[in-house]
Amino acid sequence: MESLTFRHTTEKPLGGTAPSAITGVVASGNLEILLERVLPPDACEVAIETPIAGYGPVWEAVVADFVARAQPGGLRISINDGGARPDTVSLRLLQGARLMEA
Amino acid sequence: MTLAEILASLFPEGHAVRVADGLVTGRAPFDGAEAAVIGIDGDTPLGVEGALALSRAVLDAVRAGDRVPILVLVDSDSQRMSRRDELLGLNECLAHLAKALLLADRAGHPTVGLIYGHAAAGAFIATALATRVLAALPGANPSVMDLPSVARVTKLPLERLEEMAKSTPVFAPGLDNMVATGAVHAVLDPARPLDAQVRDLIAGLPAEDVRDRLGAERGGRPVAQAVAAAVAAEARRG
Amino acid sequence: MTDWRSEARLRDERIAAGRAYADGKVVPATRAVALLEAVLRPGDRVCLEGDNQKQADCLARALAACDPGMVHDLHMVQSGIVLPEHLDVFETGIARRLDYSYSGPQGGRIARMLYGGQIALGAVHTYLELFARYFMDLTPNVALIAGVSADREGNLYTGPNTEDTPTVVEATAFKNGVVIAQVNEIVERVPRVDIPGDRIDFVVAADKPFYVEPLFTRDPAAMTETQVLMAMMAIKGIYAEYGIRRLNHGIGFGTAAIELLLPTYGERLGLKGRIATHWALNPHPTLIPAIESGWVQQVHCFGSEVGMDRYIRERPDVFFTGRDGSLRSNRAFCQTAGLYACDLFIGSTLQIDLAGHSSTVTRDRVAGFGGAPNMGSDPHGRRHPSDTWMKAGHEAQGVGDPMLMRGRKLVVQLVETFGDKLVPTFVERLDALELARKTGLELAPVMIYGDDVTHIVTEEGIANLLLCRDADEREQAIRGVAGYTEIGRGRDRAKVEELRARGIVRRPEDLGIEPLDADRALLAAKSIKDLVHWSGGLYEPPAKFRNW
Amino acid sequence: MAAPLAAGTDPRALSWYEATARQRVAALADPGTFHEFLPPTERRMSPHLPLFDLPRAFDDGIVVGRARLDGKPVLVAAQEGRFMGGAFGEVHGAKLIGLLRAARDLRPAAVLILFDTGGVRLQEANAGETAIAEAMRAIAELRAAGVPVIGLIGGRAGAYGGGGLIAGTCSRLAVSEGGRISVSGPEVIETNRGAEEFDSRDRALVWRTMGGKHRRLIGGADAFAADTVAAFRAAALDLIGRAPAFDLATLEAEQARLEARIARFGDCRDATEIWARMGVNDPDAVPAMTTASFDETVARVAEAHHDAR
Repeated sequence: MESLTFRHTTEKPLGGTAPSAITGVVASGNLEILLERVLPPDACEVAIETPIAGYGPVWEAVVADFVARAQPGGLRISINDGGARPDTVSLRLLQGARLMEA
Repeated sequence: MTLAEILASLFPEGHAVRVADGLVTGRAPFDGAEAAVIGIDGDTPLGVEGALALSRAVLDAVRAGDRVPILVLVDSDSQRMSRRDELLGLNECLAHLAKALLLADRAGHPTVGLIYGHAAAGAFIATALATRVLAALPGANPSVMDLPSVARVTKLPLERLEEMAKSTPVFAPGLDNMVATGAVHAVLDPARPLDAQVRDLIAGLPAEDVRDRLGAERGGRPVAQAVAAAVAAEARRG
Repeated sequence: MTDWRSEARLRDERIAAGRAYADGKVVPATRAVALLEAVLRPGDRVCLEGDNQKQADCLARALAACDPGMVHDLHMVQSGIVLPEHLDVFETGIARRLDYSYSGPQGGRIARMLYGGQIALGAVHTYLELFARYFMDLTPNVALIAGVSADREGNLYTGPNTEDTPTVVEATAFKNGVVIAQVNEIVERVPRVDIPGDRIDFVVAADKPFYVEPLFTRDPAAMTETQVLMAMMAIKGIYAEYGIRRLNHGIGFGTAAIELLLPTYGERLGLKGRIATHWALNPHPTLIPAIESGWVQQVHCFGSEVGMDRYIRERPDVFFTGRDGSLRSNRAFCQTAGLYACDLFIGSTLQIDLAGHSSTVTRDRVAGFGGAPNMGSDPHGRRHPSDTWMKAGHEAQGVGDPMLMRGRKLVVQLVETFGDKLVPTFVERLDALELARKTGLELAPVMIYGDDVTHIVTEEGIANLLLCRDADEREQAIRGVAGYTEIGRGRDRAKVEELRARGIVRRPEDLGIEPLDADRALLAAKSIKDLVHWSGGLYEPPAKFRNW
Repeated sequence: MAAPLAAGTDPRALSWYEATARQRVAALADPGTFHEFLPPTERRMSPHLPLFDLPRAFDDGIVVGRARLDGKPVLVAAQEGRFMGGAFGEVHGAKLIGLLRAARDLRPAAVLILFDTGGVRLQEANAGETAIAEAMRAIAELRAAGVPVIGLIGGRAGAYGGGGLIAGTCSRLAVSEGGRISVSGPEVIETNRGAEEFDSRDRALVWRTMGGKHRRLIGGADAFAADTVAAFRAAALDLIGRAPAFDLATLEAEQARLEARIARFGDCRDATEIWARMGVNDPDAVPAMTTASFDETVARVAEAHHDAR
């Protein structure tokens, strides 16, 4: 297992009031994402546990794009990866952000 | 110990316990009264007929209303793996056998399991694991799956699994690991008469299911008890 | 004096030799080996029928069981290298040379045998190309074919899987060759005559029905949200924009998702009757909901598909069927329709490079081509216009006299940026080049050349290569939809944004598509069982696709 | 904790087979009433999977909590069949045990178990096997105390291995066509006995032998639900109202029922032979039957109706 953590500063906090949300399932080619509103409003942290080593730069790019797009300020995001493709990761991150905005 | 040796040690006054097609049933004088005996011998797999024969014996004991101890002696293979058994509802038959033992327990029969050979999977769950207290004789080999098969399924090298098994009782086959998990309450001493040892077990029957507590104490299931307690506590908070 | 009839005499000799094992034309399966040993001559060109669907498997087993001392050094000219026996004959020396088209399941073994020099390879062809050469320089001396039934005269009923048979027989029977057919049963009267009896010399009563692979069945239960998103983009960004009515689909999950989105998402966009009305396509089970919803006017098929026979029988307005009611497929004609009469081909691939070349070859597998390059190429022989073809041609050309403009067929690659096991689809250099070097091929096995590709659709967006004006734009357009692959991350972001402003790269949001709306709920059928329900119980899926 | 649904999707219309455990629970319960115990934010994950280099799940593949069903208080456990095949590991099993033990004191209107499991998780086999035994004991105690335990089976992993045994311990079971209940899986039988005994790739055979329709017809399940959350909800509500007692009479009746089954059908090789012997007119048509016509068929089969569980 490889652990990765990325910390970002956002321009604004994510809207909505949901304290936490989870989306996805840990299965082959899939992943689960747990989002918790526990950080300062301009901070976002994404922690990943993945069984597939060596994809750090890809994760970094996926997370950076997501942060730029969703501005998930205040969120700690924890990922249990089952070997998901980057596009699935992006989709789940956006799904998670939408749940938190509810 | 062989089944005959076990029976002789359990019932020094003699017994009327028979073995047919690997299925053990009968009664014997025990502790000033009687005991009912069911079981599986000779590493026999348990199929639909076998399960119902054993459950029949258990229900007969319950119906008799005499609250005699029911001893479950097991040296079995796993459940019988066949198309026919599944077609006929093996899950119902095995569950029915377990339910019969659990009903007997509720009806006041001390239920005591004793594994002395192999015991695996569905046959194990439906018999010995459905008793109030489960003992083992040294040399018993309870398993869910042998390590070579685990290696095949998990795609991990056998040597690595063998190494892991030394420190992680939660997955490896063998009596020590089942003891550590809490599933087996006690290991009996074959050098001493078994009847007295079983009498002691019955005298000290736990009032409720203590297997997860034992698993925590013995280190074989490090978190189960705490997790179950946490769920129950949250539920009771309402 | 010139002997003008040597071939015909030799044919008569072969037939006479074979008659020893036949009752009239009929040969029991137990004597198939003896028949082949009597008819075949060393060095013969032999077509052993088999493609990506049906297999003359009884005759394949018989050929592999022949005595290599009697039957050797054959030159196999056949569509498919699919069964183990197809390669066994090269190991025993029965066969030596090979010209073929498709080798899906044997791709790994054929690669090893090519490296090892056990096969003298002529070339890997497309289906149409190989058929064409049957009539030029690769005419078979003996054809071993498969049908459902025959009468004692040899009149052959091929059943719904007619496929290559008429083409193979045409080339063999009319050029002094011998045709041997295996059939599932000998009958008094065949349901319809697919091949007249005077073209069939021997009929082998097979020991079991010929094998057919259900290659075109895609279980909707396995479709992902990403595939739904890509299907939405293809429908809205390509099918609707170009008004595509005549088309062919590949066999992947992506195109199957498009089929399942027509009655739902397509309906919502008001596209019914405006797109996807005429098809050159096998009877895909996933097309059933669109057919039942009235989207599809007609479908011509290369072959049939396991379990679809009853459904097809009950939908003769849609499918080509015989007077007996069953499907009549024909690979050569359907490939021709795909080449000349379709405005769009859309399919998937394993690798795409920066020029847009694509290949399904990996370092150790030679999958062959099949028909995709025929479908996935812009035919310079086309002369009839259509709105789609003209619009694409205009986009490609930009300037010049419209009356002298060629149209363009749309050739679309529908790919996820990463394949199985996180293997990137976009690469600097195709594995096909390495394979060609290792096997000494003159040509790298490229499935679809970059200059034929008009669009690439990925989950990140659509790249319109028609609108690219130079190689650099083309490269950046490809990088611009290559997602998080190394190719994608290596993009010039400013340039990609410029291409996006020009509509060359389009994101889902540019098309008015919200990626989070890409839900499996949009699929008209979510399981094989749903397809059965759509068909009114007429579709009978093979056991391996059932969960009931 | 919320689970995502695309905009405009009616949660009760969701396919049970396709839905995740969280989606099933949320849609099964009265809207907004599900409250999860040890939710993912508690991160009670398997301590063992990292040793095998395997990813963990925040809930270890089971969702437990309380909810209301038509206003009545219930406790619910739902297995996630896509995580490790829904198999019982240490934490997974302990969460179910904790829920069942709490039910003994709380006396809810019912405990619902949404099975979706291949059985014991190999990497935690001893813990899983023991937890299954604990669950069966706890269910027997609950039933004896008058709390119905209802099993709902329609996920992709079915109820196999120990899951099949726990199911057999429940008061009542609802199953859908896609749901399977058995002990040995098709691949296990094929591996041990060969493809002649059981060709696991013949999926029609798998479902004919282990699937929902066969189980319902022979009385191995008590209700047949269409593959929607709404249908399972309706079935659960119905079954809660007619849970058999856990006593000697019930088990004697079950003994007689199962013995009669073996006596009557023990020589059948295939489910279609059993169905024919039960009086089903066109046994070959059963797998393709719609829910409505299957319900009519079931209504005429004596074996399908009993209180003997």
